[in-house]
Amino acid sequence: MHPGRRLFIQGSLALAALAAIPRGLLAMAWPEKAFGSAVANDAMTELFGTSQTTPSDAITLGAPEIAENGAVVPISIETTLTGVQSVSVVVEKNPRPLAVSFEIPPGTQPDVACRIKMGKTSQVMAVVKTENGLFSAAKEVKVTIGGCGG
Amino acid sequence: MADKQEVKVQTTRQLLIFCLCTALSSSAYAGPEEDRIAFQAYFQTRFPDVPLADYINGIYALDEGARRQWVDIEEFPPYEFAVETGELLFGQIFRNGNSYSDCFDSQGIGVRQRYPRFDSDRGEVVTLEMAINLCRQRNGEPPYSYDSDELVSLSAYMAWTSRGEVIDIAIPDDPQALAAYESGKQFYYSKRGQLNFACSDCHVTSAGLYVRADHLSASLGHPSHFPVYRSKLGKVISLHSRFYGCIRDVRAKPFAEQSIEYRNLEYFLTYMSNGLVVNGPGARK
Amino acid sequence: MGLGRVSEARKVKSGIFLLLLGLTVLCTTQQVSLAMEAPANEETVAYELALAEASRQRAAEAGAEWLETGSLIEQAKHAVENEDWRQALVLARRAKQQGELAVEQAGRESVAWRDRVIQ
Amino acid sequence: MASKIKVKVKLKGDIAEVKSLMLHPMETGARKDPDTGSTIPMHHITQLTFANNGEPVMVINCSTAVSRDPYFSFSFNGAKPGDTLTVNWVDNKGDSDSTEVVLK
Repeated sequence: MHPGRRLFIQGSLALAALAAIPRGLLAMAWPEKAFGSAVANDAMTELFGTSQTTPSDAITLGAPEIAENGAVVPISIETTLTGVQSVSVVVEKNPRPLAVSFEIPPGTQPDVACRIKMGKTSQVMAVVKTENGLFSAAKEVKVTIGGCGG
Repeated sequence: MADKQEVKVQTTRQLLIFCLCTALSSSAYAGPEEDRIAFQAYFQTRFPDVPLADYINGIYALDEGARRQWVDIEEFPPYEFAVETGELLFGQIFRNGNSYSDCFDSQGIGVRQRYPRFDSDRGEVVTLEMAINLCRQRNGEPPYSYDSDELVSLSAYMAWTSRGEVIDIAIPDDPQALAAYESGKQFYYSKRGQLNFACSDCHVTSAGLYVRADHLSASLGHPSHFPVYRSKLGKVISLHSRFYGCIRDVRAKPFAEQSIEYRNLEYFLTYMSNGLVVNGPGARK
Repeated sequence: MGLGRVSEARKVKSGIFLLLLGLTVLCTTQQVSLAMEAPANEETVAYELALAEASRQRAAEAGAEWLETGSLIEQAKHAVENEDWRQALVLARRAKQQGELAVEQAGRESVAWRDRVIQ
Repeated sequence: MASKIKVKVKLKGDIAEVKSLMLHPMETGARKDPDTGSTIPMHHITQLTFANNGEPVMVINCSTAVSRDPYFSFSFNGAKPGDTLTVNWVDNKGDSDSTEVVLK
């Protein structure tokens, strides 16, 4: 069974509130194809219909210059752009570049943080989808081979 | 004065060489308190910008870039699950009606800073983990394996209740206690393994320098934050499990957790951090 | 005619190649046998294995055993099972040497550690 | 079994700052078991939903590149004391976990 559908069926609370929810948000299935893509551009095309983004200074991407630990890289994304619908993290050199995607309903602030894995040094891109299109900010995060953990 | 000291050292060395003294030889050297003062002063001289109290943060006292990422992780540290599990386990009543709180001072809350302690009746160093198992056995419960999640969680919880307490390891007036301390000290400073490294080679001499892509932490403050959640392993591990890893990394055959070697080492190492505070459990890569 | 010449040249080439190969093999085996001194057979291996185990034990008693010594001995025993005497001999000797070096290290360190103590 | 999701919420006026941590191995499917040498099958959270009084305030779609024992934080408007925030995840094996907290 598709996990996305299972959530939809299981979430009785969510079901009860279905009427109150903006259409298109709740039933959003887990984007299996986008997450399965081995190429960043393909993943973005799967997810957004295009891989073209506009670099934007209005996005603050927090990521370490040198990851202390490739298994746990803290990432934060914040933006002053309005009408934000989703915020995604794309790690170009990961075997599956699309790492995580936050669906942002109206009323939720475009200010998120998470911890991700990185296989090697790579560009990390924050992609912000707004009602006006796709915007991005990118940063290189170096991943080094550890010693014995300090 | 310096000459006098040198003469003293040389004389002792000769004594050693001729095997004229064994345990007593330590009395010719600095006592534990002199050791501790020198140990702490060494790091303060070496890293004048690092406040003494900051050494409890291990490598993050010396590596700013890594520190920021660690602070992010401490926002919601992954060891909280272990603390929670530990608290539940700690509250359990044994089949004989007793509980862990009956085995410890202050009912086991806020006692981490006095472990490991030298137990003169047993004639050996007792670590917190060992005390937990002794408590179980005394109450007719089977001991936990030392690398079990249960034991590590209990230790994590007990450390948690001791956060901010000043580490206060005592060396009682008992030649056996001093011998245990000296044996831990010798272990710490002795090269071992195929790589021929002593603990001090990495964590004193090379503290703050790179080993491959990692900076090496200072030994001062090492025991303050254990047990530690290691993101590499995805679980909380004990100090002895870390010792095990270090010894293996220098390509020596590791000793078992809670072996007399590691307990004495912990005794020495924790004594060196007397005056700092407990901040365990911790999070490390 | 022309064809015959080509094949002759080839013969010479492959002859030189074989000669070189033979020389290399000869040199290598000679080196090995020189290093080994004794023939690798069941008896010499059993003897060397006993020495290796005793050496490992001495290191363990000194609290100084190295990480791989035990597994070298295990690997040597495995080679014995496969009747690979040469391999068994090499592994057993390496284990024995590790044990000796570890004991030596422990002896040295029983004094040398004091020089590292922070004063 | 008790939920293995932890949620901390800080109310600042009508803004709720949410931090959440959950236990999950997040196996990539590429890792080998060091003891057996066999590949550990992919096992990861796919979707995570936060709902305040039943209304979704965040849906997070995850790949295996989310770290083990995932952590997320975000903020939403229109929160007040007494609101119930529910957290719910499902993974690729169809397992799920949920918890709820009352905002204070």
